[in-house]
Amino acid sequence: MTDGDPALSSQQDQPGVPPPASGSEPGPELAAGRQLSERIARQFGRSLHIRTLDTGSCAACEQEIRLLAAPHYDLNRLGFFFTPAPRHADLLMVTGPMVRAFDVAARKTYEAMPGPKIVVATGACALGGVYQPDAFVHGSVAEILSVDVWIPGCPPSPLTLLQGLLVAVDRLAEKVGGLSFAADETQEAAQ
Amino acid sequence: MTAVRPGASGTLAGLLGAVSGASLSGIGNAVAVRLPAAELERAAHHLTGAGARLADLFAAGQDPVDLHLIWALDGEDHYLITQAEVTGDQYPPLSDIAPAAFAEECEIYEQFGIRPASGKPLNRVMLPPHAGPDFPRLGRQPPVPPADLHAPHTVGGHAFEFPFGPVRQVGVESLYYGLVTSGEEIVDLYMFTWHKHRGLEWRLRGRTPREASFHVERTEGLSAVGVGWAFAAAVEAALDVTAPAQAQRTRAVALELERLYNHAAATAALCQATGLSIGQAAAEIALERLLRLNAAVFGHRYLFGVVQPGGVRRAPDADAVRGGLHGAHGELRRAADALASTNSFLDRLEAAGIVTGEQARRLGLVGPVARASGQRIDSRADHPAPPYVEHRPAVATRDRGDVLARFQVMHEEAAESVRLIDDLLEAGAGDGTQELPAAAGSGLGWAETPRGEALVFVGLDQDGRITRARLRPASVRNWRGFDDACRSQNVFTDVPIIEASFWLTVAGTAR
Amino acid sequence: MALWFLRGLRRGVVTTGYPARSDDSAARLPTPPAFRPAALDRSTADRLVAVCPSLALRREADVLVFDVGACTACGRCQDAVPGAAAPSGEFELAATSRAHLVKRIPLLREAGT
Amino acid sequence: MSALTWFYLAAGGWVLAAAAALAGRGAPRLIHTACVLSGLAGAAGIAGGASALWWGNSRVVSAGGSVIVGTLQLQASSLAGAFAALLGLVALAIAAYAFRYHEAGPHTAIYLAVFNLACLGCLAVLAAANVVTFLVAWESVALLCYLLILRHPGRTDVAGGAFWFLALSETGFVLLVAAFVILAAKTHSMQLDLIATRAHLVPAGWRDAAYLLALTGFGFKAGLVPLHVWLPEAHPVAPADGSAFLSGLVVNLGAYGIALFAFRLLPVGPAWLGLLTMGAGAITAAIGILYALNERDLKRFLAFSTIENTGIIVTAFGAAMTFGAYGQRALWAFLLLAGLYHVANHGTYKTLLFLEAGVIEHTTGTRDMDRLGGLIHRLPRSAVITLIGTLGIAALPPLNGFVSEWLIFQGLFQGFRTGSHLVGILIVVAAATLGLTGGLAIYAFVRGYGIPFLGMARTRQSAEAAETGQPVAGPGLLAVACVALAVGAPLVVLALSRAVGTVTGVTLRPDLLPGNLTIIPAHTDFSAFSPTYLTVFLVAVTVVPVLIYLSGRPGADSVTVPVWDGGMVTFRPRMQYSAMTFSAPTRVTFDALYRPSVSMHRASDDPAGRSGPVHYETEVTPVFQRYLYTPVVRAVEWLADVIRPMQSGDVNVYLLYLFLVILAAYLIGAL
Repeated sequence: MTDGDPALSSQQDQPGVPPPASGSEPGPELAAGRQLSERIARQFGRSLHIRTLDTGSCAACEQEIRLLAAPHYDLNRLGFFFTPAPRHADLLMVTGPMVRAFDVAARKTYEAMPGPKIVVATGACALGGVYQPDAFVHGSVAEILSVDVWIPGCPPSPLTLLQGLLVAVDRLAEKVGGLSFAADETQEAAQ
Repeated sequence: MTAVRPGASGTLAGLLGAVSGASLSGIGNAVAVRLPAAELERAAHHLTGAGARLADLFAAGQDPVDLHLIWALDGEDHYLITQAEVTGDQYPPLSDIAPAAFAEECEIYEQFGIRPASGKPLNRVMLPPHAGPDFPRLGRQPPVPPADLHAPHTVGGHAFEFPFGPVRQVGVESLYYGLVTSGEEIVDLYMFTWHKHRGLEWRLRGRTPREASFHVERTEGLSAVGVGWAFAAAVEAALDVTAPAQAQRTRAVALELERLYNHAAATAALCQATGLSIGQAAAEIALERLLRLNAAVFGHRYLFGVVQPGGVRRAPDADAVRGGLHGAHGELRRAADALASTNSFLDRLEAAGIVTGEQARRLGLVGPVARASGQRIDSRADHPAPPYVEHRPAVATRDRGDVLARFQVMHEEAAESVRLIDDLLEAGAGDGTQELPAAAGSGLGWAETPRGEALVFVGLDQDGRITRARLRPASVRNWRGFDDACRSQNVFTDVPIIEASFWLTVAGTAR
Repeated sequence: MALWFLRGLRRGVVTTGYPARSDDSAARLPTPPAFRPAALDRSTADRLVAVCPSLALRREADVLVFDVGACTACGRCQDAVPGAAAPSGEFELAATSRAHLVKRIPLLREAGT
Repeated sequence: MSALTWFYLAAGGWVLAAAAALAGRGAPRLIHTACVLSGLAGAAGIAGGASALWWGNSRVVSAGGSVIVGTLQLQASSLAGAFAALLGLVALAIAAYAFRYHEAGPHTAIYLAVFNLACLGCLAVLAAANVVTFLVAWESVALLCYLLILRHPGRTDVAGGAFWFLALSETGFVLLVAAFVILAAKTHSMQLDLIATRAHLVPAGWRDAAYLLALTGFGFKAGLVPLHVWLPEAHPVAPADGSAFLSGLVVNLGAYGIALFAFRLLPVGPAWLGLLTMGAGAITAAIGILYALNERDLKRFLAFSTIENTGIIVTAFGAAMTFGAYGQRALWAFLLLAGLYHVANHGTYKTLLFLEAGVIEHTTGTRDMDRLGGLIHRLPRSAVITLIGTLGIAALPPLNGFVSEWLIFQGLFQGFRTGSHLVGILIVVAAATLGLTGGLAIYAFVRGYGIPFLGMARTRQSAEAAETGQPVAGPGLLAVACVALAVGAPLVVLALSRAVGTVTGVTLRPDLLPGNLTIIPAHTDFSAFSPTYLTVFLVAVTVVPVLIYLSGRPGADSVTVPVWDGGMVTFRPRMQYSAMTFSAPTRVTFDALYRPSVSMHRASDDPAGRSGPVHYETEVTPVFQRYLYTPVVRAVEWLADVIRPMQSGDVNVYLLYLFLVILAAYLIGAL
């Protein structure tokens, strides 16, 4: 599986993409996400600033995000930088199931960022995995913010996060769209 | 875990002599004394006098509400639960006797609507301001909404409030604190965390223990094993199940690995707070190696899904441990030694964020924070559950109570953890799980997480579903020492250092 | 600081080559399961759905809907029905569309009807 | 018309104004008339001062008199010209301010009468040509100012503040009498001109003694540390225009006195006198600004900054004397010029600031900075005017304070031209002290302007403050003057150089002003600048980019979002820097001087008490009151107790005292 392979990236809009499980529509959002990330890649080149937002995570995602800056992963070499000020941020990494008590802060943070901006839902909670929607949580970041990139994992490992960031700026082809997660098909492909 | 012989406890005998109308029972592995509510105050006086530590206070049920006070008899190897049924909406003021109980009094007020008889205002600690009558609670809505925390107003002009958060540095949890400063030193500090409250205790009701463990270990992701073990132990105590010995050793291996990576992470955070980025890099290399070791040994960097009620789901890969543990810990130790000889680093740590032993005792602090203040509290040693009965840890303590003391305690503990892991693997750690009967019962479980003693109380109904699960990670206790630490003659650039040295999570206290 | 400088020189470079080269530490990561349709009928699918703690599995008629985004790679499904699923080894899971994370896996007919 | 004629006009105007005010018993119309007259008199004062500057000393006019009392002798001297012009300006501004500031009424009538007479007194001091006239005028000014401060005798602390003023100026007066008596006795003349021409007759010891007495005596009025304590006590309790008059003029009379002795009466003394004066000035400047930094009361804050400015002026004079002693006549004259320039500037912006402080107190009911805030939205006109004054006093270009302080520095940097290394070093040290003072002054006035005017209102009064008929003309005039004194610097320097020429006999003009708008201070090969061009340049630098920004940019693609507040909080007034917290770092750095004391207690230390109130206060020790004046006061009281027995009340005893005194005097005369 070589990264950035155009063949793979072409696979992702294969025919027969099923309707999504959660409430978010694929087509327009997908297109918007693509355009946006192209604009980002064009406008920010190799310097993109990241602000994180914890909406009720269990602190594991935060630890993994902190490790992105650690020597083993060193996201600065790829032109990503952390910035505490949303005013300077181009990308918002949202973790946690979006606690309802946090709506105000989440919206404020998003509004405080200058456009164009990307929202990256990070971790299973943020994607609607761990918590059902109820009086405490929305259950998914998409309920409050329009998400451009989704990074699964509980918690997503720094490598997954890196790939997610590169997908976000469209420097690494999205791959999961082409996968089926049905084992023996891949075995046949292998033989 | 073996049930404790009631009569064995001098304190307990004294209590039974001191109060009237007490009835004795055993809740799993702990001793439970049921009292009339009127006797509660006298009992609390007696127990605090006898040196018992009020480890937790919570309520369960509805009309009448059943108060549970969990006392740690650290000298006598066991926990004591005093229960009292509260009819009406008031109960004796316990935080006047044991100040540590105040936060729990506030929480009980929010969740059950009953309050201590003292007229003191109760603060908002858990539920968000918009929590209305139909907001899910464990009990009844309080008649009057709790008071919002705010800065003192009598400092007119001589100090000002520095609002900070909840959205603050990158890669840290959301936390709001209001810092009242005179421009240099910290006059006062208050915080709120309700914006992270996920209602976990409410969520767990009606689940089977196995289902629940999934959310329990996500209460505080950085102590998934510790809280998960405490929960599993509580369930096992409730159902009188004993996990296989090799599974218990597996739990301990996981717990000590967790301690290792947490202390490495705390070291990295300390370096970041002191602006020593090269030291941070060194500590983070060690941290990453430890996390990869976790992944190699248990298949998860944060050891999720290792512990489950009745046993463990995974066996450690002993070769991976032997292959990686000493290298990774050596990395950490070298980083710590280098830091210990870097003056620009030590100068920031020394005499910063001092918590006196007295404060630690009164506020009921636990874990490295308490141990750095001369409190010799470690539930692995004080309340040994297998495998710690035969694998006793040496407890590291310091007396100065400052950030440097915490730093040293953490690294002594890390070395001790490595020793324990070797012994445990020597004794043989494997997987294995007891089936859980679907039966009623209630039990208390505990484990020494990297942040300190975590307590879980579980009540099950006859078909084995949870009626009340009380989760009390160490963060719940230690945050209440944070403002005192910050106020002790610090300038406000010390706050990040102190926060790093406490190494708590908001998720754990907001749960 | 000289001490740190020397330590750094001795320590050398640890930074991963990813994304230019693949990183072998990825092999140890927990990854979402890949299911074997050959071993899946309705009943097994229902057992899988029942055991999944994180809302990642759902059955629609003869299709097992697997939401990779919601999956926490906890491995409960693999424990519950041995042989039905195995770790996929995929860690590059980020998607620009939620829909791309939702997989539909056809079930065997005979068991159900 | 000659300068003296202008002075007569001004005097007449002030007398009439006083009469008008009293005549109407405070009827609004007559108050109005009085103010107009007083303003006209001020204008005349300006004209007189200017012409005195330009045309030099006038002849001496004598009137009446007797052998015992001496005669009334007047002269428009060019040294006094600068001060007279300043007096005119201050009087004019205050006249434009007063009739809006004071509500009409009998008290106001008396107050205005006293004020106008005080102006007259000051003019008399400046025009006095002989010792008796000078001393009488001086004393009357002191008494009239005492009455000015007592405008609202009922209020707390007023009597105390007024008494501080009176007590210290009387002490000073005694020393002045002594100084003048020495000179008169040694030169056998009461006339200042003759004293000046015969100064060489005074033996060195007596001359130095006379100068030191004068320095101390005038120092009380000018506010030299440690003689300064009356300023922070008297200014807050006086009405706004009263305190403006005190700081803008009366304090500067002290500087005039020092200049009179140092440059006119006793031209060139030994170097150590100059160094002493310079040191006193430098210390005064530093300590003044340091105390200003920890004041919350606007007017006390301004009073301390007055002390600082006095220090700067006196430093310039002292350095001038030193250079004079070393024969550097050009620098001698030049630093006098720079000092006079700073006198004019300080008088202008300090008057402005006190008048605006009055407006703030009037509209918000408080002088406490920590109860103000956000006034820029409520009082835009005051905000603009005060900003001009603040920029001036913080010595930021392109305003007037910068020009004069720059000139003073240019003079001090020439320290190496004195033969002695030690003296050169001392002068540079003084320059360094002034540098520190300048930096702290910027700090202090960022605070002094930012806390009341910027941010959010801290109290309801300041939130609801409104501009309804507050006086603008007076402060506005002074703001214009501030700008004029900066932009027109070459002209001012030209005029002052003529005056200095008459005083010192050194002609600076060709060196000083080669071009029309450029100034080359002190030495042609050292440095040069042009305040006028600088102003034009700075204005262009600030305005042009704004214009480019506004013109070149389509408005569409910028969005406005709320201030980033960390997510959840709503900002409250208590979440902004206050006056005391803003200056906290200085209390840490200079704690040896401040000896700050912190008092703090919490409702309870229980977790339950956490959200309870915390009482926290930090105070600065008033070192001079506590360690210098309190002992003195005690000593005086003790002395009074000791000599009380003499006051038996028996007439015969008193006759005996008289006899003994006459006997003693006779014997002394006979010896």
